[in-house]
Amino acid sequence: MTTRQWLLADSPSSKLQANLGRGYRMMHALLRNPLAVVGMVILLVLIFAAAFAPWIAPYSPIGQNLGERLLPPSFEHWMGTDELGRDIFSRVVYGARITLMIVALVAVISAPMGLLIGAIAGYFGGWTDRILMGVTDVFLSMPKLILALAFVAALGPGIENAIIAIAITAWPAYARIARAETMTFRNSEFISAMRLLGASHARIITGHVLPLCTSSMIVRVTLDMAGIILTAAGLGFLGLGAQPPLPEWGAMISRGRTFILDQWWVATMPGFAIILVSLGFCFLGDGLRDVLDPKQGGKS
Amino acid sequence: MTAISLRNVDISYGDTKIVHGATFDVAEGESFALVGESGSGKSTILKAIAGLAPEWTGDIDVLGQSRGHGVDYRFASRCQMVFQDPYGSLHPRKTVDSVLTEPLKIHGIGNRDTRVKDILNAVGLDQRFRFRFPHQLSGGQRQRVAIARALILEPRVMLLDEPTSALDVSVQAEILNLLKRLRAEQGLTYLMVTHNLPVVGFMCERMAIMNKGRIVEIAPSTALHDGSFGDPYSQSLYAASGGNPDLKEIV
Amino acid sequence: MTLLSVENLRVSFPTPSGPVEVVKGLSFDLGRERLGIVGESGSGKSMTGRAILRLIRSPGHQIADKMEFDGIDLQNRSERQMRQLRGARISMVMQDPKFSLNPVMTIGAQIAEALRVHEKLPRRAVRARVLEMLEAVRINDPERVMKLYPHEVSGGMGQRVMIAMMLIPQPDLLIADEPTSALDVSVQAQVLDLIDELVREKGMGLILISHDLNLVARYCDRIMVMNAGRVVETCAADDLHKAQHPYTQGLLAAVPRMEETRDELPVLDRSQWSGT
Amino acid sequence: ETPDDVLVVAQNIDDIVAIDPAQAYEFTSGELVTNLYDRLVQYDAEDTTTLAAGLASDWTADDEAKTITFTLRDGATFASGNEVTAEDVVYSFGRVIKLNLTPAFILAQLGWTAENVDDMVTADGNTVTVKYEGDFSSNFVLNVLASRPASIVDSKLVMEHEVDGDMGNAWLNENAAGSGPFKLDSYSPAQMVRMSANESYFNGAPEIDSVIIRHVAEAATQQLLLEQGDIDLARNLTPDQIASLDSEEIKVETFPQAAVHFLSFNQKTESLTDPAVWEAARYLVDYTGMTDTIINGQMEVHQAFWPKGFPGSYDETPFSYDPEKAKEILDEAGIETPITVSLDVINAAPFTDMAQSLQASFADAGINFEILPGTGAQVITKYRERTHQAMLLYWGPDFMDPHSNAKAFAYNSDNSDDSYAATTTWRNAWAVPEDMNEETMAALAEADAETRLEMYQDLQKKVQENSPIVIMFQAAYQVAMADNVEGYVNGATSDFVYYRLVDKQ
Amino acid sequence: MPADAPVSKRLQRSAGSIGGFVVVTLLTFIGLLAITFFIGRVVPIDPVLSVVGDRATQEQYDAAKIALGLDRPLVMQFFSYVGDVFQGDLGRSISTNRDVAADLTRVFPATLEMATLGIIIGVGLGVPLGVYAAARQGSWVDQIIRVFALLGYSVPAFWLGLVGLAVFYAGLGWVSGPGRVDIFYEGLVPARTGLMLVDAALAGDWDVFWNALDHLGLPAAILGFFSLAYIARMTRSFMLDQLGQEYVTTARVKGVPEWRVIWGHAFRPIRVPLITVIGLSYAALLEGSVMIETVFSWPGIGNYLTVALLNADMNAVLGATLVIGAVFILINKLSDVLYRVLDPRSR
Ligand SMILES: Nc1ncnc2c1ncn2[C@@H]1O[C@H](COP(=O)(O)OP(=O)(O)OP(=O)(O)O)[C@@H](O)[C@H]1O
Ligand SMILES: Nc1ncnc2c1ncn2[C@@H]1O[C@H](COP(=O)(O)OP(=O)(O)OP(=O)(O)O)[C@@H](O)[C@H]1O
Ligand SMILES: [Mg+2]
Ligand SMILES: [Mg+2]
Repeated sequence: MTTRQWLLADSPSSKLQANLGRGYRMMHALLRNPLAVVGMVILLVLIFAAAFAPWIAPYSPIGQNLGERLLPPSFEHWMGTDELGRDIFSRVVYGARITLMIVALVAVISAPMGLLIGAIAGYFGGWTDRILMGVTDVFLSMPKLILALAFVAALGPGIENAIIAIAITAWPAYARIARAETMTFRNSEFISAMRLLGASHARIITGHVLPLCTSSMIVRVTLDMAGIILTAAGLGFLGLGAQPPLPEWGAMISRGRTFILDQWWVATMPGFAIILVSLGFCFLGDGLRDVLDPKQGGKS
Repeated sequence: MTAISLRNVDISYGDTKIVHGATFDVAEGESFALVGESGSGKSTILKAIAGLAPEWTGDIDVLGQSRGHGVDYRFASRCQMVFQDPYGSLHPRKTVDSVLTEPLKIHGIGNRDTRVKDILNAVGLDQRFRFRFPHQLSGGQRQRVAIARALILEPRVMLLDEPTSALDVSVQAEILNLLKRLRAEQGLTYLMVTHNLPVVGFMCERMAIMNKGRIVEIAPSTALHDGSFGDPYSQSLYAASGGNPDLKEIV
Repeated sequence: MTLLSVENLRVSFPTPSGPVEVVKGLSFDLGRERLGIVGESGSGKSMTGRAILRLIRSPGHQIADKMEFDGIDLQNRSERQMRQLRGARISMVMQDPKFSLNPVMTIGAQIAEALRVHEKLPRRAVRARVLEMLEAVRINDPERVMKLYPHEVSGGMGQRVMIAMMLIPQPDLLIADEPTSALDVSVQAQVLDLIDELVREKGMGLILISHDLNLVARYCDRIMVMNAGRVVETCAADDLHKAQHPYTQGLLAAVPRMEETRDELPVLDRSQWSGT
Repeated sequence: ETPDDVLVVAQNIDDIVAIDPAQAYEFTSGELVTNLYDRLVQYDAEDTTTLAAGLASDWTADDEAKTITFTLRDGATFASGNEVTAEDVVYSFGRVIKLNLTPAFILAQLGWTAENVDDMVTADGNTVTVKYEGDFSSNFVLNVLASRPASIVDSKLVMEHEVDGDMGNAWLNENAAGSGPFKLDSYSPAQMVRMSANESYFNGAPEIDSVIIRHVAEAATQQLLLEQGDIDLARNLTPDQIASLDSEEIKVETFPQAAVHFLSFNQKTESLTDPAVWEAARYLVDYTGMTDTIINGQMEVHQAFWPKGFPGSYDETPFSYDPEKAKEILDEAGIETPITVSLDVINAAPFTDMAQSLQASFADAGINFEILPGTGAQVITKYRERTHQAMLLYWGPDFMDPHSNAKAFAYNSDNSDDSYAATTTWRNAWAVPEDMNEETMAALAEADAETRLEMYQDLQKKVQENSPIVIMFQAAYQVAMADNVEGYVNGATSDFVYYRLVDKQ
Repeated sequence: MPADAPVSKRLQRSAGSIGGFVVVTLLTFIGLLAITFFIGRVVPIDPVLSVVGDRATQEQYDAAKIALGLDRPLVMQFFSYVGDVFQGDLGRSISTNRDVAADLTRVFPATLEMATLGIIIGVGLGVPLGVYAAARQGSWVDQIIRVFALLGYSVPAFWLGLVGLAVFYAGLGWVSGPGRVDIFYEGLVPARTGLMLVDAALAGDWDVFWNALDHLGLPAAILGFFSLAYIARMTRSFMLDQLGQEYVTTARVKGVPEWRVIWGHAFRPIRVPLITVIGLSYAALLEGSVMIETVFSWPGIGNYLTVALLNADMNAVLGATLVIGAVFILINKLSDVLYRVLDPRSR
């Protein structure tokens, strides 16, 4: 029996096989979706760049050489150099690490936070719901970038604080989604059945409600990653993101924007990096939606 | 001893009262049917007994113990329920195995592997279904899983809410046979909701006929043979359900 | 005279493990008569109905050696030409009224639309026809119901609305897919009587899809029993209880009776057939 | 294309908080005040380095009696048409002191208080007598009276708009009541300022009919506008933008500025207290590397606190980038490296670039900076609380007298936490040696102009040699403008920006 | 609610729901204020310094601090602020020295105008594109629309703004540059609504009108692109959902022409969720145009808020947040109302 057959077995013989089989089927479906594949390739490149930055980057990301500033793209400097004579390509490569960190941390902080709050609100309903959603609405109705700005200002500069700030602004949307989703099945019979079996609320929420919300959450988070990268870039643009000389893409654009007319590459290269990675996430998210969430995406 | 006893039970959702003064007893080991039109409050009564419809007044006793208004942990091992919709009553992301082990985990019961195997045998599901997800099962198979889930805690009373109405006749027959066999083997008490009178004839000893939230009549299932119902509503239900000489000859 | 003639109809859907045929080489002829299609759930009844209208949805695919309606070759008609046929000459009562009616259009508008796409009629006349049709399907107070939205009517009313909508352009062939499953037993009879009347008076052809053997037996001339995409048996309605095929017999026997005395209901031995 | 009689300027003006001369303390508001108001004596557009007659046609100083008597010019009128009178002068000075808003301290140096100001400044016909208290020369006093808060406002007009005893403060923040070469047509914050020529200006009406200053925050946008000919003057271009301007129709003018840029070490940070660290730091700045590149044209190397080109400046630049020497110094003193400290910097070009350059060059000698960029307000907040470690900042004199900077860089009589002083020394917790404190005060009191300047040079030398303040650069200001713009004058501070002589051919 | 319920009871209920709505909205507002307020107070920027500048003496500093009321406990400050707000007093801005309310009536219309044109562009193009993509699911047109829409998610706004200016203004000269109108048109028409287009039209000054439109075009188009991205994407996904429904087949069975199936049947039910989507992206445009405002020197609320925040100008920050929050809540409620009008199921 080939691995493929084992994975696709109609009657798996263990939990592991069942779950792997499910994963395999999804992967398979994902791989047949051209956009999703493009997205995955982009993200793999990002991860690769982040992991092997020191080997890929031809120069140090922070090594200045004032004599070679603002050089246009050339064979030595693929993306040119910036105002301090640093190699932009190397900075973009190292910047992948920061971007990846932002993306990962925000996903780790705000998605679970929103998920939990939304699930609790949707599951219990009544006053719990009203209070939690009230808080969510308050956060939601605040201008996002401003909220992030305020938090960064309050916490002090630095990429970690920027990440926390973005995470704080990102959760309410997830809470809304998780709540809406929870509401659709809070009265469903499998939840009633669990209650009748004596399961506690905590057990039902963590064991039964959350797993059902996660797939649409994963889709949403992937799609939002573009927005998160852009928010981080926006903080950088307004000067409150990463501390110099960290090669954060948004800060790079921000610094390069005064050169946009004459040394276009300084702002444009990191701009392309942002667009590419954001697109990668979007493509993947779109593909994931088709795979994980067929009720939303039609049956393609 | 009575397994289930309702005295003057009124049930409401918010402002609207759905069930008015329901009173009946189900003896231990008996199979009792609740029949009536759609929307007459049959499921609501089951939910009240199970603790899923907490707004009620009156007395409900199960196995001699009076019921509280919510779901309760110990009650779980005495009384279980099977729902109408086999597609909605299983968690779409859980394998059969985890559906069946979870109640055991909740109640801290050991020896799970054997128990799951046994219960799958009991409901007539092959072991190869054990690690499938619900979408890999047919409606009948799902309903078997739901029944297995209800039985795994070895309850003595089962509440069955239209367990076969979503299934087609051939599968319905299988499930009905299974339920009947299980009752015989394990000495279970059934309280079963249905709107299908022939099913009552097959499964139950007695029935309560409901109309617009009230029990209009309690009759033995032998009444189905001759249509000897007292209440006019019961009679019309009987007639419309094919208890009608014209239709009989076809089958 | 044959109204519809189908030969070797196949409907397939692609799945991760290759295409799956859900209708496997179906052939039948239909005159101006009443044909019942029975079979368990998933046996391909609805797909057959849709295939006749060429409405199998996109990943799905249908082919047939021949599909002719009243001398018209359905297979080679363009989508536009098919549209002229649909509704006007062949129409189909969809299975589940809950999902088959547009939730944000009034019932009156939906029925009127069916008429309007095929006939140019003044507003008043349309309205009159709609009212008339609603009355015909035994809806009380049609004036009010016309203004209601699908969620405001019960499942049974929805089914009658669906029937009205499909009958209003006076088609030559009506495919009725479980038209009365949500109806109370008593209303069921009335509605089917209405359809019956049309068949008799106007010579309409009827394909009645159901899994209720009793019902089909009562209202049809001929019965086609399907299992797993294939016809297992065709017989005259009156001879249903004499059906030869074990599958048909199994289906018949599995229905509990009012004066049930059996301890166990006979079940289908599925191993005898391929499929589910 | 802009019309011939209108000058359109693109500038970032969102720093403006107040335009009332008694409150205005920002760069841009200083420019407005200069163009809208006059003072008794003032530096004027024709020569921004000599004190000239303003609303006073002449004056006599009596150093003994600590009194200066001014005679007002005849026929000077406010934009409202009211004549400028001695009472307006008395009112204006008293108003600043009584309102006691930020710039009030400049006038308060003269020993004026809300209680005594009415006695210290008195009117008599068309003369005004100004008395002062304190050990300083009348030259210093004249410089103070040429400063921004000493602008003369139209007392009648202002009093008409007084609300709740605010002496017209609220009204003057939206309007102007001066006698300057321009009158204010409209001002909307962070949007635009419109001024039109005062035809009856005593020194001759401006060449141009009106000036429109438009708020454009983005430098790149300013450049675009200028290149498209939609503006005549771009005020906030970066050196690199300036370098890349190649249009035939655009010219660039450079104006030396009085502001000095420095790196300072907070003495509350243990690792930064050793004078060897201070000295090493002076060799770790890549002075010319920066002035040749990132701040090319925007700053030049200058290592003393009083700017070059002004009397009393000390123009020696003994230090240059020499990491080896710095390491030697640190080794000799037995300083343990690496030292890691934070470096606060205003989050804008070119400061962040400068900070990164410092970061790189200091790292050579084992001094590691962690750069903390912040908004101006944020950095200042920290600075005032003395919670920073290293700081990259600049200082512009409040008025054009060396004392203004000597007090900030060479004087700190009480270094305790609760005796706040807005000086570079106190804010870096540097307890200035007693002899320097004394010398600063002595210089202030010195009557002989020549000796006085020598004393200031000596002070500068001392600060240059041994202080936790590394003065690196003196600013210059580059303004790009359409080729046909002539006569734009930009003096050493924002108080000296004049549109009066601008002409477009 | 049954139609035959006693009138008094119905009135009572709707009164209850209006009351409930007011209470909830009020609480949301106060929550909004509280969060903004407390964030503002922990920001390590000293508002007093923003007022008095960095050279002020200790006495001036102390006097200003008392004048601003910053010497009182935080909670007291908050309550007196909320008290003032309820009396319609948003306080004075530190950074512009004017009443916040006056500032807001100046800056908010600027943003409103830009965002409104943006959303019109976004809806006008996004909805048809989304519908078209869904109708052609899987075709190359669909793929192109999808990629185009996803680009809108991925491009940094400020970058696009700068590039747009460089290309369309500096390069091609197709549009006017930054700012709301050419400098010489500024102040020509009386500010009645604050919306330049409307004011110009009211004054009958069509030169100003066209000039303002010329200035508005590019930034609004860029904002429009971002909302288009979201709207087209959501439209496509909603449409796919509907096109998969049985009733669409029903319509086809009736012989309804394809365009009618799409616009007359499938599109109808999605109007409701679309309105929510549009409302949300409108709100997002209103609050999220900071970058575009910066690049285009647009004197809008985003810019105002940012500058205020960076100066710890809390009255201005709170006032602006309040306005944006109010708009958000308003849009939310409005889409609720439209929801009720358009979706019979919610009545
Ligand atoms: N959660 C609920 N909230 C309010 N009303 C409810 C709720 N659930 C059920 N009802 C109402 O209670 C009445 C009785 O419902 P119930 O489900 O008990 O009917 P039933 O007899 O089981 O009908 P069916 O045969 O259709 O299942 C119905 O009118 C229904 O609309
Ligand atoms: N889009 C699809 N992709 C794959 N298989 C499908 C699809 N649609 C329908 N099928 C399969 O086609 C088969 C026939 O379906 P059909 O709807 O014709 O059954 P039916 O006989 O009408 O059943 P019921 O009585 O439940 O209505 C079923 O097995 C179903 O699973
Ligand atoms: Mg029920
Ligand atoms: Mg079907």
